[in-house]
Amino acid sequence: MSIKEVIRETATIRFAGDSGDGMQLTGSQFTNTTALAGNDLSTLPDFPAEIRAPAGTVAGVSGFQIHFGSRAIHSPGDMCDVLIVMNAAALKANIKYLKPGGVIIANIDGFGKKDLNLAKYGPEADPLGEVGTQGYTVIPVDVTKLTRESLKDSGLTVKDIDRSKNMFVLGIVYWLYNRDLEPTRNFLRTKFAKKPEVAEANITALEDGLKFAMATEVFTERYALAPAKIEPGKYRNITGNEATVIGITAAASKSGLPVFLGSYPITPASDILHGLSRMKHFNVMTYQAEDEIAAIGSAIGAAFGGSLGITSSSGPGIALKTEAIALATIYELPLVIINVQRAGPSTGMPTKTEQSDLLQAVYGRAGECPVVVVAPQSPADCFASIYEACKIATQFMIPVMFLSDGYIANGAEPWRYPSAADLDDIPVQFARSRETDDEAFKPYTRNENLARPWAIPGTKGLEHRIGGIEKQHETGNISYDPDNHHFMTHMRENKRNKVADILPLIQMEEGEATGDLLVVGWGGTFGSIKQAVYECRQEGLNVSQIHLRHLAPFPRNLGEILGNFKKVLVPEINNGQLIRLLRDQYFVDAQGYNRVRGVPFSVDELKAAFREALESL
Amino acid sequence: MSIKEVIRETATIRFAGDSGDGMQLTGSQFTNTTALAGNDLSTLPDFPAEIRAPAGTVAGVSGFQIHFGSRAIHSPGDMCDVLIVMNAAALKANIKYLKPGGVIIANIDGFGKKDLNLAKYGPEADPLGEVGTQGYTVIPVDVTKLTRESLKDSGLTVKDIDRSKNMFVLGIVYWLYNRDLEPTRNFLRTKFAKKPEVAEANITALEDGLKFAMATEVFTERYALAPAKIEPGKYRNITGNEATVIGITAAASKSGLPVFLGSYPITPASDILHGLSRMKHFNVMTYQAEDEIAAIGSAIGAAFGGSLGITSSSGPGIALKTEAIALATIYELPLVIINVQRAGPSTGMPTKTEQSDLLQAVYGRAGECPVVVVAPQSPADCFASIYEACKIATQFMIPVMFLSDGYIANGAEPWRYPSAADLDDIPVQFARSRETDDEAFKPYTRNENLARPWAIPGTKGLEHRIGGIEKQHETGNISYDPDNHHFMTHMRENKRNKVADILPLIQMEEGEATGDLLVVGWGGTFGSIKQAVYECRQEGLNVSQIHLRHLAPFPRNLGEILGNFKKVLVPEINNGQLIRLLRDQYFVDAQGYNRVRGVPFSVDELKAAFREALESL
Amino acid sequence: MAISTVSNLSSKDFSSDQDVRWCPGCGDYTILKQVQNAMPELGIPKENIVFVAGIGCSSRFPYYMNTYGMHTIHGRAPAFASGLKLSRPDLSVWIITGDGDSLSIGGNHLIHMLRRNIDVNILLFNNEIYGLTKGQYSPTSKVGSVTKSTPLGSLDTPFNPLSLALGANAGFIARAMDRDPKHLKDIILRSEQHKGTSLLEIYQNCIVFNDGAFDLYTDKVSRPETALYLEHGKPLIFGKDNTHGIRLDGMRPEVVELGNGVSADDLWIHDENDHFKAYLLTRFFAVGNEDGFPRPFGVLFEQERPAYEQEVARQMAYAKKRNGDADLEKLLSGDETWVVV
Amino acid sequence: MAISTVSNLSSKDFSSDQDVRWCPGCGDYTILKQVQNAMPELGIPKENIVFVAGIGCSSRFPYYMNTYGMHTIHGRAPAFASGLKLSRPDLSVWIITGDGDSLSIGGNHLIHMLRRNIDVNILLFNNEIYGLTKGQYSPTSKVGSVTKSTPLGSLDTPFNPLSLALGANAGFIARAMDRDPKHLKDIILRSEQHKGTSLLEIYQNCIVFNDGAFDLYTDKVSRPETALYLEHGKPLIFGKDNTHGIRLDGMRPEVVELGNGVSADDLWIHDENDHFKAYLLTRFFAVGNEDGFPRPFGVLFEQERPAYEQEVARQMAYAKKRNGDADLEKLLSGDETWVVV
Ligand SMILES: Cc1ncc(C[n+]2csc(CCOP(=O)(O)OP(=O)(O)O)c2C)c(N)n1
Ligand SMILES: Cc1ncc(C[n+]2csc(CCOP(=O)(O)OP(=O)(O)O)c2C)c(N)n1
Ligand code: SF4
Ligand code: SF4
Ligand SMILES: [Mg+2]
Ligand SMILES: [Mg+2]
Repeated sequence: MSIKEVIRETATIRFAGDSGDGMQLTGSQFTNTTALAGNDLSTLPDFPAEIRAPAGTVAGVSGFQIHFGSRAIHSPGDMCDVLIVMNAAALKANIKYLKPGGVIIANIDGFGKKDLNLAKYGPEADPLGEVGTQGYTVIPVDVTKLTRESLKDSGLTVKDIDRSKNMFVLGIVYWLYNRDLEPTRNFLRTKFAKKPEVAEANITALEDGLKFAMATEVFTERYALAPAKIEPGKYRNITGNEATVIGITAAASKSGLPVFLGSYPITPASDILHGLSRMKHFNVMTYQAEDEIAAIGSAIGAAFGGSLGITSSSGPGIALKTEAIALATIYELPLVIINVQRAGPSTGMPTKTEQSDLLQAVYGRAGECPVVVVAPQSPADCFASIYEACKIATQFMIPVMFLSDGYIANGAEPWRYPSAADLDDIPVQFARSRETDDEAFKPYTRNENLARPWAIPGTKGLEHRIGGIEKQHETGNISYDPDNHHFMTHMRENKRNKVADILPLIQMEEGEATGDLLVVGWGGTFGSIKQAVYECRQEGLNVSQIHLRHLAPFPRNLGEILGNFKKVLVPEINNGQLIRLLRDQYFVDAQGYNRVRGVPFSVDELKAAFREALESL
Repeated sequence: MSIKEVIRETATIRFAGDSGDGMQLTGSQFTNTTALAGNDLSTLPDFPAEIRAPAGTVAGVSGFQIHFGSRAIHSPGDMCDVLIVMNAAALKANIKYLKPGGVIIANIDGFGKKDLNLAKYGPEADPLGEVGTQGYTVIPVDVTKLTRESLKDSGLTVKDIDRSKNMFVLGIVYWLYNRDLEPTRNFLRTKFAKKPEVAEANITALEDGLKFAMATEVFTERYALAPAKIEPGKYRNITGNEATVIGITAAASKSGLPVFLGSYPITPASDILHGLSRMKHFNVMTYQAEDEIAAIGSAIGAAFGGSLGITSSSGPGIALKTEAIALATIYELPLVIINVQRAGPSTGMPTKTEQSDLLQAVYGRAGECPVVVVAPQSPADCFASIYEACKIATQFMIPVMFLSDGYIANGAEPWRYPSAADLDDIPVQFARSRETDDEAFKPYTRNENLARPWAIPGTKGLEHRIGGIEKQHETGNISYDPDNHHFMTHMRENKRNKVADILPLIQMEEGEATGDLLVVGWGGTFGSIKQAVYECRQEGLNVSQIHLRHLAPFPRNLGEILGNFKKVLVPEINNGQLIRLLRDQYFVDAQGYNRVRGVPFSVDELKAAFREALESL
Repeated sequence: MAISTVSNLSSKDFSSDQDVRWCPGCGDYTILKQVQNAMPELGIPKENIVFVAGIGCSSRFPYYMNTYGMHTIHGRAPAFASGLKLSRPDLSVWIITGDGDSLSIGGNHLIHMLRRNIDVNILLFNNEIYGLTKGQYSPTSKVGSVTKSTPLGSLDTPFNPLSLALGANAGFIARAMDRDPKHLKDIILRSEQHKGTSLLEIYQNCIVFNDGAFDLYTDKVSRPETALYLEHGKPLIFGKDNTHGIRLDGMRPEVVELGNGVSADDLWIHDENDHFKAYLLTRFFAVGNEDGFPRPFGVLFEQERPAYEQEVARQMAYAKKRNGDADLEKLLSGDETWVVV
Repeated sequence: MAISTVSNLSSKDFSSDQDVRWCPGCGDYTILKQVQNAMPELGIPKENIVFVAGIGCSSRFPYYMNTYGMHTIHGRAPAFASGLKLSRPDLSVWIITGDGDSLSIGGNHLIHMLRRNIDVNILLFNNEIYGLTKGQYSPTSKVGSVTKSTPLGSLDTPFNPLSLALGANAGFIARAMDRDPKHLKDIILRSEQHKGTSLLEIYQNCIVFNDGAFDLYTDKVSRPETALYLEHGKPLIFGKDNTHGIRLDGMRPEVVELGNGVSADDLWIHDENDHFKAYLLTRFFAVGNEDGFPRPFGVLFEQERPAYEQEVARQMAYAKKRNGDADLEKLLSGDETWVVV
């Protein structure tokens, strides 16, 4: 039987297995290889909430989905073409993500009586047989046996051999999608540099997996995807949290400022602490404080001392920072607050994503307390956005809230990384020392940005005191004067709003600048919205898209663009938050599309929503 | 020279002196006596920010203003007719509040060289002479000398005698406004029950003050005010914080629930803690926790145990409660959070008032976290509003945020107090115990209010666990199911919104239900807005007023009323907060009138704003 | 309210219907088991028991107990428990907390609870790591710990939790470990018997992020040399075959070998009620016992002191008696009123 | 950056142009004066000094110092000071805090700072009351305190701040009082000399809400009998005419009268470096000295231990050396890249 080579424009595959099965590593290897093959791609890891739920249970299943193709890819794909399952629980948890007629590659060793019980199928069930009758193609492979066979001469223990099962499976999938083994070989040799026998065993398993797929006739077709037309440049893969770490480090480098991160671990923000703790040679200091209040306090203290002060957290931790954010606002010191949003309220669903902290970011403090709010739109975009956040904070002496989310933070995508020279300058000038007979220093005078001077201890003649009590214009002395309070309240508001002066005008993401339906998104929904708008436009629908990175203040031309459309639709993974800001500020009768399910939008549901919006015109 | 009796419809007087001069007591005595005389009235205490700033300085001046009359009075008056000053600093700080041509009664003993210096007039200045040339009538009285004279036979030390100066002054003012001395005599006898000689000395000083005013010819007229047409009933004077304390205690009594207040001191909310700590015999327990987080945590713990859980704070302290408020929201336990707003952001101006925590109350938590928001409109209204807040919390198993403010909290007004029998019932029914063979208890089933059962420890068969992780509909078990999360997010939102079903429809406060200009206010601005609208309507302007007590959810008919006017104006002591909610939810192009000066609106500025709004129609 | 018949409850009755979700091999399992074993012996109906926890792996504990339970927020369990116990002194209230939960973010609530002496039982699961957030160092991690957030090793001196507790005027402190279940259960029962806040630190192995942190004490071979089991009124003896003891020379403890003229009579006799001696015991704390002193397990200190909630109740009762019947009408009217007709 | 000529600074140079706004007679005035007096002796240019405070009457302190200053939020001064000192070890950082600020809301930051041992100087103004919020009890108020929030008397056992600090592994603890200004200044200077966190508790009279709380110690007549001034290497002697001393019988301290065969040689010799003896001293804490022991003033304990910020700096330097020059290009590209043409 000969094997058909089928050309595909896009493909989506999903690896699923027990937390101990190494599915995240398998997925990221497939991702790297695919990127090197020139496809565009988008990924979605899907972790279990427990550290290590009992092996074999549905709670312990870990998944990784990748959508790749020869055209631009913006979302990790709603449903997959191929589902790889390492055990019964993985099938149970993931069959809902498989397209009708899709292919299941199943490790049959994970479908024993015990596995079926753990997955709560019941010992007599035959789930693979059953899905086979539902139009799916099931390809059973006894991965354990085959891997052991493949590595019987490796000299490794059975336990160690079994750890290579994921590479055997990866070999199969590499064959199916015509991928090159070399990148993974290199990766394994680096990763196991100190244990070459383990590296070689993994490579053997990988190769034997590929050979197995080639030699046996279980597959009737294999797939080829041409490279995508991708903007030329140098690329790497990156997750949102990694990009955030690198963006901060780059801002430190370019501004010449030391970075001080005060943080307290919390999912899904912890990796920013972990990543920055490895950047000490870039003059980045990290401090794991006793709680989030101490974390932000330390960052503000360091900012007073002349560092770029950063603090990172998520939902419950951000709540605790509220009081100090207000202090930083009235201090008028630079500060970047990173909020990697997760599904709330309260502990909520900590490993799931959501966009429901926007109104908190904009309004959630006592008193009139304006901060800048910036949100990245994708994993790679975290780099540019956080870099910009650092720049705004220092140029305007203002706290900037950076609203990432769980999906972006853990998701990965190819990043056309810049060279250091291409990065914007971040010029920082501390206030200069004074002699005794100079005029007294006034810490609350302002420059053209309405920013006050950054006067750091150690500078002679600038001795001054800052505090949370209302301060007199210019002198900064305590003042209870009613008119001064009114004046300063507006000053802080105006300064925040003045940031818009240096923000780029908003550009159309898809479609014309005027028309029937404008879709307005922000943050991590970018990919799915873009994909959906793109597909709708392919179908001839009059839909345009803009995507907001700047949420407070908004770009100067936002109102104008909103006014150019018959209808404005705002999809958000919350109960409607950006939409409230738009309705209030631009008095536009925007409609929302809101689902709060802890997971990204599917492209299909968005397309349906756009169609419906157009129909009701 | 004979003395003219002039009939006045309203009058405003202001007592001002050093913090040690007893001006608050003097003011409150004048208030009580005036209330007993049947006038309507409104008061404004004006404390210094420091505990006890150096005597004689402007920072140490303490003031008390009262506006009273024979017609309805809603605001403490913008400017006063008579200003009583005990020293130079008091004159300096308060002359701006005196109407052109107004009367100054000055204790000339407080205008010595030292006083002039402390007040920063300079030792050679003659401020009394100066204001005399500016059209004011200055009545210099050597209060110290006269009081010492009056009490020379009292047997008291000079120091003690000097403490009665304020009573001497009060006697003068009582004569001027024809007030009865008896209530103050009674008050003094009760207050100094254990030191009758002090009581009698004060009474003598009071009487001699009156005699002095009568005998000397310094005044050419005195004033008479007829009793106001006030709703018949039994009245008392009350401050906002006192009314809050009594409202909570009454709710405990009527519901049969014990109250548990977890609190941490903070200005201007501390008096609620102080007041409730004196209500132990009403089954009210107060707990001064180590911080605001512990305070709200303890209140939620007590609510789980079946108490009416309350927590009280202001700006910085409310920030710290955010995380726990979210927990209470997902727990779905009853909780009342009292926020006595003060001028912000951060420490701000702690003794000054502001309305800038509304958006925080509505939106200021991570995740979709809907709570109920209720705001009292005046000191006495704190009673009914907090009582209602307690009722909503228990009937809907939901946190209710009670937004008082510094002005209401410390301000006093006459209150037509209800009798216990007139109060609404607050029926509370805990879930009933079950036997082993009953169906398993499901803590997240719901009644017609969408409220879940209140199942308290100690009840057999209801053992269950609650937590901050998303919970399955009905069972309350941990659930990471996307659709369940969407469902529960909406369930919590719907429940909050369902509170509107039991809220009264909003009534017109002034004017017709349709017309040119509708003024919409909330909270502590009620009095000045009402006065201003009333006066504008007297002038024939087409202005109506509504005032919102319920801010989340809004009353059901709010949208309809807003739609009936050509223009909607929203005055707030913030940068525009209620207005954002109205624009968003009702898509009404409302305009704001915003001043953030830490002080109540003046009636005059509001009238000007209304006129301007009408002119621009 | 019906009263359960308590006597016939078994350990299984305290197990809820929820799947236990800790890593296989986690020390939390043994602790759960011993708590469930201890419960029937308390003689308390299960509806009168409440477990309150913060956030962390350990803090999932309440879900697995078939009692009332609150899974609260990180570090704040003592706050919730305080309000609950003050308002409901009839309940048996337990706090479950981790080393991060109780000593990092929650340190203040812990010390305030200890000084107030509210009658709740705190079980502090110390695994010297943040488990739930996947392996950052905690305030009890040893200096030099290489963790996710300290790639070059941690630098802060860890807390000595029991010293801290004594400094905060704790009325009951004890230590146990996951791998000596019988002793653990005994000490759990002792904690419950104490009226006032009891703090029981339990060494708990996190098999994933800090495996073996307490092997020195939990390993059956090394244990006799490294662990000192305390008993009130008994001399401090340890070592395989009880060969060693601890003697006090003035205020200075020293390890001595028994025999050769040194007998048990010469040794330090454990006195649970001696605050200073207990403080000394808490200082037997060297990493790896490098100063030669074994690590004490059991009850280090117990002091009789009125429980806070009892004092509060007394004050409430006094106020009720003093003020007579609570008269709502009188409260509403206050002292000075007037009538408008 | 220009270096001030430090030598010719006077106390007045440290006084800012802001009006001091405490109640007349408040103990805060004397403390301010002594801090201003001590400053010139430190030999530190005033631009290198930062005062960091929380919220409270005492916490207004930084406004009155002509140095850099931060008035932060309630209880959190240690957090701000930690970030400042870690990132700027060249600065001399001082924390000013009240008993409510540091021990109620801020207790956790205090104990964490002490265990980490960051080199800042903490001056804890203990007036056993909340001053700024007008008179509620604080965690150091004596049991039974009748205050605005405890009309029938407070019920909680107060903290013993210095015991708590030792339990938290503090490296320097000391006590002084507002009304012995010379001694106060000496101890301020000692605190500054200590490398690592120093905690100096200062008894401070709040004339408005808790007048006379420390009269027993500050009254010149009673002081000799009630206050024990500690000096390293010197015997513990007190009493008018130095008639009394403290002797150690094993671990039990006892008050003895000198003479009749008891001489200074028999007494407890103060050893600042002895943790356990220092702990004993912190327990001389009975209300009104009712147990007969005088209240110790001076330095109770000092321990040499690396300051945290120095360790952090060392680790930073090590990483910089180990990783060579920080290469931003390399960081941007990472290890695996591909080129699209
Ligand atoms: C306010 C807040 N900050 C941070 C977190 C994240 N978090 C959850 S548990 C935990 C620490 C867990 O450590 P520990 O208390 O020792 O418990 P363990 O998991 O080791 O049992 C952290 C930092 C949170 N849930 N809430
Ligand atoms: C978060 C927060 N909670 C409460 C307050 C109110 N508050 C200000 S100072 C203070 C206590 C002051 O007591 P202490 O620290 O002993 O200082 P003192 O005034 O006695 O010097 C309180 C409760 C606040 N400012 N911020
Ligand atoms: S991570 Fe550690 S503490 Fe948490 S469940 Fe797993 S083994 Fe236990
Ligand atoms: S209230 Fe007390 S502590 Fe505060 S300034 Fe006045 S006397 Fe000093
Ligand atoms: Mg732990
Ligand atoms: Mg104090």
